Formats: sequence, structure tokens, C-alpha cells
Amino acid sequence: MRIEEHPILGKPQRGRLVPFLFDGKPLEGYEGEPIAAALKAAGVMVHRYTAKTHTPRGMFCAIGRCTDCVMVVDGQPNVRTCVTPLAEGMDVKTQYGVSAGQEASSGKAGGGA
Amino acid sequence: MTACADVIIIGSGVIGSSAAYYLAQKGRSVIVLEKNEVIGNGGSSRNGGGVRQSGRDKRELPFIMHAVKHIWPTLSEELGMDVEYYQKGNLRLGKNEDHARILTGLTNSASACGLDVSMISGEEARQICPYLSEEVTVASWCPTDGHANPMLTTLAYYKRARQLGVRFVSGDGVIGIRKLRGVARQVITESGAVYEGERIILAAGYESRAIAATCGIDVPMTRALLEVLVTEAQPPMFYQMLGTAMADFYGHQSTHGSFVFGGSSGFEDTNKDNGTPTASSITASCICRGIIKYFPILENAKIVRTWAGWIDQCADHVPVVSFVEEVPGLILACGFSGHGFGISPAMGLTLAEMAAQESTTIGIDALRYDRFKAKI
Amino acid sequence: MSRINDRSRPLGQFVPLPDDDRIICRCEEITKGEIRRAVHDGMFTLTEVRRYLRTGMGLCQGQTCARLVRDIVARELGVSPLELEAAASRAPMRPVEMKILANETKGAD
Amino acid sequence: MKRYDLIVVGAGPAGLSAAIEAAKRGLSVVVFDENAKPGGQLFKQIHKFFGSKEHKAKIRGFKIGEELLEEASGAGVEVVLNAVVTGLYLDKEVVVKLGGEIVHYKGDAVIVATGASENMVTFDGWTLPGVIGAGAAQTMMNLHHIQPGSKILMLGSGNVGLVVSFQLLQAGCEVVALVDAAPRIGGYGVHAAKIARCGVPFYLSHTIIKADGDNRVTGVTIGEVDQTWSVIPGTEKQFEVDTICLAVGLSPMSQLLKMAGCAMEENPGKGGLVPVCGEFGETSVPGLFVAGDVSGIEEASSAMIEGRVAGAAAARRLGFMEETELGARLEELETALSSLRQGMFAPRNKGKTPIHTDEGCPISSNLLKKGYLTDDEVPAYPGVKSVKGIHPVIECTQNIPCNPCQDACPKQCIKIGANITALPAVDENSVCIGCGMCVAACSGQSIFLVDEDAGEGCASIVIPYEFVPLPAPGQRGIALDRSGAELCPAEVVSVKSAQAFDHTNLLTMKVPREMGMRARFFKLPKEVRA
Repeated sequence: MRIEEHPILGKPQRGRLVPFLFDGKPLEGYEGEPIAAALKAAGVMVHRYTAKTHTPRGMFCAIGRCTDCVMVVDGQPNVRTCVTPLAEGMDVKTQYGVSAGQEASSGKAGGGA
Repeated sequence: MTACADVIIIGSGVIGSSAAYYLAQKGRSVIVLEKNEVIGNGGSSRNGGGVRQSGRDKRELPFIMHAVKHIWPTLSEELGMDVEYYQKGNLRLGKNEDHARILTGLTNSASACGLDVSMISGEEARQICPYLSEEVTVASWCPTDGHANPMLTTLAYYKRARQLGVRFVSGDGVIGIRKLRGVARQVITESGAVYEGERIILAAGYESRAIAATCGIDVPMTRALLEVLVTEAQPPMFYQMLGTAMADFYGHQSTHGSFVFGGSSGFEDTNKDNGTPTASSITASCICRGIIKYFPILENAKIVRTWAGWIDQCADHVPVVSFVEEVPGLILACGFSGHGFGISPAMGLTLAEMAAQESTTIGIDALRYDRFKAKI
Repeated sequence: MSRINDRSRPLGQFVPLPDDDRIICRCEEITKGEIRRAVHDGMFTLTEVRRYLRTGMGLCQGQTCARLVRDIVARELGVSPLELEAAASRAPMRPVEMKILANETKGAD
Repeated sequence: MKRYDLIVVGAGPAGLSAAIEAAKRGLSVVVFDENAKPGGQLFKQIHKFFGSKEHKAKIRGFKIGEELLEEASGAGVEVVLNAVVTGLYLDKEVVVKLGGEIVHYKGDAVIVATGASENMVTFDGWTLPGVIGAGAAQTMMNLHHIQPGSKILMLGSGNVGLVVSFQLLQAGCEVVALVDAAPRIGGYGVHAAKIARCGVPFYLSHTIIKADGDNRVTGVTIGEVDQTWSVIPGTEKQFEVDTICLAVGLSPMSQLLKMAGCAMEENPGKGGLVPVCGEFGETSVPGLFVAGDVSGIEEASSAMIEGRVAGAAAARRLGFMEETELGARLEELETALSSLRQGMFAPRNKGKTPIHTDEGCPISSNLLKKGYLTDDEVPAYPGVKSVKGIHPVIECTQNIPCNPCQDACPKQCIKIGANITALPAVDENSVCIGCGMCVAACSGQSIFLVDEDAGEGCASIVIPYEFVPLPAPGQRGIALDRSGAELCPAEVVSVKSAQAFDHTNLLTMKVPREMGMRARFFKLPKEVRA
């Protein structure tokens, strides 16, 4: 949930409210805030499913270190959403393994010859 | 205190570890001494992982061809660990007439030795690997070449040898080899420990030169700093081993999905370090520029790590694998010049045969230590 | 700062633990059991464990798990975690796109 | 190649301070920071700092950040943001990713002030979305104005865990429990006390057994641990939460220094792998300095002084400062630094648990286990005196480096003395005028103005109040005791919000007389809050 009034920081100054897509669904967020913040405000917790165990991951460190929050943004996989500013019309997708789309996550390279 | 074994191996790289494994298989007792704290921390962990026959000096060809035919295909099974070997061919790429000339020369000499390698057009190369840029106009193609994971291969040999009873001691550098009654028998380390064996295999990369000097032998070699970089995992794209006519870079996509590329900046012979091999600030950028010209699709792939390592570069860029008649008991295995990984299984096998006083499967005469002559 | 390390010294039997299937390296999804097993397979240094299993080789480059892995390896070896040298730090400190790495400026003001 | 006299990596408290100190001596200085905003952790720290005036005590972290930035720009420091230092190479070459470019720089001196990264612990389910670092919680709520969760369990009772728990409450989240495997609270007692009185229960000697949930955290199970850190069967407790926040310590982020070839050491006292440093933070690589958490985990206050020291030393090294000038400056800084490094939380006392303060007062074991003083323990401290009329009651019971209360009182009622870790004492002979400056000045929110006999059988209590909505005079609610338990009805008498108080509102409440020394927090009834 967004904090509308804070006892110390007062009312937050925010950018413009802009539309973006999350897995094809239209959502809104403030321009310039991290993608992860906009998703969090919209109640989205799962950013990706891992390659090996296909388990869900979300935001963990929020400062671009742990890389758990990576998603496919405008077609690019492994974008750290906690440090990437939201822009109008961004296409944000849940990442499966190293790419968007569930089918790709099982397509890991086969074992050695 | 003296520790004894049939064979003392100096160096735990892929050469030393594979020799240890093949000796243990023959029932010989082996001690491997490693100066570094980490097993295989020299060139074995700093290379592009090529298992390639094409583009090699013809003196090395019998070794690589033997390894590709008889060892690599079943190595994972044999060692009980996936070494990520792929035999999907090697594309050596060119963009102009000069490149075509270089590639044709290498291809002709390899064909003469019986290798299945041919020159193909840019179009044909793109059929094999659709991600190549239009700039590629020519390539050499060897379908039986491939690549493997050098770190895992080294550790697989180490692990299996250790299971078979080979004793590895890391963190204690060898400072000298000592002759007893005219025969090289003892190996002395920094800590003062003495190891004694019937045979001593010296496979310590560039450090071999200083160690060989303690019994009056020299191998003319220098060292060069090569660098490797690795990308984040990518969806599976292609599994050929890649290189270029100018050797701007070489590499492949790994099982993990990341691309591993080796290369240099042109200053590899003169780079300095701070005591440990240090990546230079310009090399990774240089390698990336090279790669993007050939594989524009990779331009958005993120580099997650770069690292550097010294390779032992022999005067004629071909290894020395040799008995030393003047120093009975000593076997040299150094100067691999950055070509050691692909041939390591065959080299390990050969060294084991040499140390076991068997006749070698592959002839070793061309790799003698005393082949170097003045130019006039 | 090399330390002499006899790789044949006995570590005792590998004893399975109830939390062996817990993920330790989040990026590469490596479990505690795999790390412990690697030590018994002869991987006595953090660098070897890293090359053997890919711990700390993922996108975050070990920024999250380095300490956790070190503690597990130390316990398995029966040494203090302080005795284990951290794996090397490598550039780039954060992942960088190839096209950016390729685009250098030198001396331009 | 572009060259500066000094390149600083990291625009946090240490880096900015180093840059300012050097730039003031005439060095050309650039600071690179990977973040979009400068200030490092300062802009996430909304609490008032400890220390004394020279350490910027009683100023909130983010304000200190603003002050530093202003000072830096005045001194001519160039601060470059979104600048990722990708490597530190030979000859002090700093390679920076700037936008879509890689740029090479060299510095005659380089100061690395990259700060720290968070440690982690593992438990079943620790990779589930909803398990986050305490730093993530701070970033989300204080920078991005988003609640990290609605019901949160905090793991870790160090200052980070305590401070972030309070911030979560300020952000309107519910903190259902504060858990630590250690048997005692690791951070300042005053930080613990201010969340305990809000009703957050402490579970010391407890650990997280597992996080529940399939796709995200829906609950957490904790259990008590014995001396071998194993869970005692039957002690499991379950909480419904949507977020688990981890605050289990920090490690120096020293990778750049290791890469640069600095001699490194594992130093548990400093929190992990740190460069071996000579005087003034110089590493084994000549001209390469460190300051702040990267050289050893401490508070931001000491990081700022370390930064100044390194900046001055770099200036001297490059000939911008005479030896004598340096000596005088360093002496000043060393004094400031050593005054912070006193008391029971001093780096050298790490891991020790004293049973008495320097003054000989007993350390409350209840405070260390549950986060609050018992009613019986309170009178044992020099800040608590029974005086007629309104007077300060200072529930500051540990030797921590802090003295703003002494300066705040216009009537000199509060005495600490030259040693800033001494416990504040109330001088019975000075007359309190009830101005409340001390209440607002206390960074630990541990000062209350109490009039035990305010007439009509009531006591009046002035408490620091940093929450919204602000209660209005006349509103009736419930007084909570130090443990956060509901004590008695209370009525708001007044709420003062002067600029000098800097967002610490002074809420005066009226409670039955016998509750004057027990009531320490005010809560509006549920229906009003909703």
C-alpha cells in the first residue's frame, strides 16, 4: 500500500501517474519510481519463477544487489526492477528462468554430449 | 620428513590432475603438489574451453584427434561428473580476404593430417549458426570439434584421482628438484617438506621454468595474460565452439546458458599485475567489441564477471612434453601456450604412460624439450 | 597467504541433515546438501566449491550467499570460517551489457 | 584519461564527508555513486542521530544527507549519480559505467566508501516473495513511500532491526513480533523501548523455523532455541504475516578493494572482510583510502568522521595541506571519533554484556530481554528523580554516546558532562519549566515530562509522538505502559508541534495519578483509528 501521509516525511512528492503493462494487464504507477515499487503498490509479489526449481521470487534487497527481482522489461530479461525507473507504457513481464514465457524455462540446454 | 610415491606431479592443473588420474588407474601411487591454495587455478580455470582440432599446429594434432575420438565423448561417464562436453563443431570466422587466407592455410594443413575440416561461405556458416552477422563472409568448419567446461574438467580429474587414492597437497609451492645419485628423485617445497618419487612430472605452467632451472634445464617460454568473460544466462542459442581468424575472441555457450568468451587486447605479453593475475581495464571492452561484430544479438547480454590468467607461452607456441635424458626421472609437461585444455586428456594419458615406462600411444618426439635452435 | 592443505585428510562420513535441501545460493539454486557434498568430494576452498557448483556465480555474483556458503564449508571442514579465503572479486561489480562495455570513452572531457 | 586529484566511490555519509574535507583544501574531487539519489543510507534514516553537536546529533539522517550535499556542492565537489564503478584497476584507475558508456578515470588518490551489504540467514521458505531485507523495507517506505507489507515480523534486534521496526510502525504497518536468536537485545535499549511501548512483543532466544506460503509469505513459525541454537520442541509459535524482514547484521562491501589488490583480513570485530589499514584509512595500496562501513561496520556518525580523516589524509598526501595543519585537524577529528567510540556499544566492547553502567547502576535485564524497563527498575537511574511539579524523567539507562538533552534544557536541569556516554542526570535543584525541548531533542525518545500531581487526582505526562494521525486535545484514548500493555484511560491535554521539535510532537496526556510513572504511550481507541 502507498503511504499517503508520513509523520516525518509528510506527503510524498511523486511523478506523473502513467500506465504500464504487467503480463499484458494494464496497471498504473508513478513515473520514475522503481518498477518494483509500482508493482508492490499494485499488490504484485511474484516477479519471476526460477530456472531450476521453478519457485517464485520477488523483491528481496530493493537496492539492485541480490537480483532476485529481475523481470522481462520491454523484451529484455534480467532487468533489476528495484532500481529501474518506471516509464510510461513499459511492458513488464514475469520472468520464467532466463526469459519470458513458461515454455522457455524448461528449455535449458541439455546435458553434455 | 619425506613422503614417497611412485610419481610426484608438480602442478594440479588439468594436465597434472589428468596425469594423476591415469596413473592412479594404472595402480601407481601419486602425490600432486600445488603451490596455489586452489586446485587448477592457473590456465585451467582461465580459458575458453575449446576442444578443437582445427587451427592447431600439426605437432599437437595427433593428441587432440586421439582425445576427440577416444576420450572426450565418454569422459563425463568415465569420471562420474558432467564436464559439459559438446561436440557440435567449430566455426572459425572471417570477414575479409586476409582472414580467408589465414583460415585456408590452417584448413589445408589440418586436412593434410586427416582432419575433417573445410572452408565454407558466410551463408553456409549462418546456416549452422543463424545468429552470425552479415559481416561474416568466410569460415572454416570442423564438425567434430567442440568445447567443454575447463574448470569442471579439471575438478573432475582431481576428484576422481583423489577418490582413487592420489594425494593432493595444495598451498605449498615447490622450490626445487633434487637429484640423488644422478637421478631426479626429490621435490622440495616452500615449507621444507621433501617428497620423493621414481618419476617427477613437472606440469606447473610458467612456474615450471624456474623449477626446471633448479636441475639445470631450461624451456624457452614467456607468459601472456589472457582474459575470460562470462555473460548472464541466455536462452539456449547455439553450441558450436567459436573463434575468429584473428583470434579476437573464442568461446561458446555453456550448459548453464551463459556465454564464456576468452580473448585479449593485444597487450597480453606486456600487461602487468599486482601479484595475482589482474584483468586489465581495457580488455573486456575490447573482447566485447569483437564479439558484437560477429554476434550482434549478444549486445544486450550482460557481462557478470571477467577474469584473467597467465598462460605459459613456449617459444614456438607448442608444448614441451618430454623426458630429459640429462636428468633421468624428470618428465617435462609445460609450455602449453594456451592450447592445453583440449588436449589435456591425451596429454594426461601420455604422461601416465611415460611415467609408467610404457611405450606411448601417441608419439612424443615432436614435443621434445631440446628442439629449440638459434635462427641462423 | 597460502595454507598447506592435504586434500586426503579424513573428513569423516557424509551425514545427511534435515535441511540439506534448503537453497543457499539464491541465484543458482544450490542447496546446503550440495555444498556439503562438494566438500566431501574434495572441494576444500570456496573457489573450488564455486567452480564445482556455481555458488556465487549467478547474476548477483555471490553478494547474498558468500557468507552463508563459507559457514557451511567451514563447518564441514571443521575449521573456523575465518580461515577460508573469500573467493576473488571480479569486475564488473554489477552486470554490464556488452554493448555498454564495448562503448568506452577515454580522456574525453 | 580524465584525472582528478581525488576520486571517491560512494556518496554516502563517509564518501561525501571525505569529498568535502578534500575539496575544501583545494583538491579536484569527484564522487561516483551507483544510486539515482546521493546520500547512501542517510536518506532512508528518518530518525534523529545520536552523538553530540559535532556529530550532528538530534538531526534526522536524511537532513544530514541534505546538509552534506549542500556542503559538498559549496566546496566544489562533483557528485555523479547513476555511476556504477565497475572496477578498480592498477594505477588507481577507476572504471565507471555512466549511462550507455564505460568511462576510464584516474585519481591521484582514491577513497572507497562503498558502505555495507546486508547479511542473511536461511530458513525453510526464505526465498519466498515477502521475505525481505531490512534495507529493502527502509528503501520501500522511506524513499518510495510504499509499505513493505501490512503485517510484518522482524528478525534481528540490533539497531537496524529496532530502528526499522519503529519506522515500519511510523509507516502504518503492524509489527507483530521482533525475534532474535541471541538471548539479549543487540541494539540500544532506548530504540527497543520505543517499539516495546507501542506494543511490539520481543522474542529473544527465538529463531524463524519456517516461512509459510506457496507463492508468497502468508505466515511464519518461530521457536525458542537452546544454548546450541537448536529449536526446543514444543516452543513453536505461529504468526499470520505477509512480510518477514531480516536485519541480521551488515558486512563491509569490500569487493572493489579486494579486486584492487589491497591486503585484506577477515575481522569479525569489523563485520567481515576488510582491507588492512594503516593510519587514516590508507590501505596497503599507496594513495588508496577507505572510510565508513567498508572499513568496518559502525554507525553513520563515525563514518562521517572517518570520511573527514581520509579526506584530510589524501589532501596531505597530495601536498594540499601542511603536516602541522593536518596534525591539528586530525586531532580534532580523532577526539570526535573517540567520543563516539566510548560506552558499552563501543567497537571494543562488542560481544560483552556489562551488568552495570559506568555510574554503577544495574543494567536492566528486562530491557535486554523484552525491550522495556520494569516499574521497579526505573528509579535506579540518575535521570529519574521524584520531584514536585513538572520534571523530566529520563529513561536512558545505557552508556551510549549522546548528549543533546543536556544542551536542549534552557534551565540546565539535565547534566551529562564532558563524557557523552555518561547517563543523563536530572538536577533536582534546577527548576523545570516544562518547555519540552529535552523531550523533542532526545534521539532515543526516552525523555518524558511528568507531573505526578497535576490536580484532580491526575498525573500529566508529556510523551514524544511521531505518528499520524495526530490525536487532538480532548480526545480520549488508552494509556499504554512500557511493555505496550493497555494500562488505563487517558485524555489528550495538548499536542505541540513546534518547528524546533522537528516532527517530534509533544503529546500531553492526563492519566490517573498512580499511573504517572507507568503510562508511557497513548493509543486512540480502535474505532477512532479506523
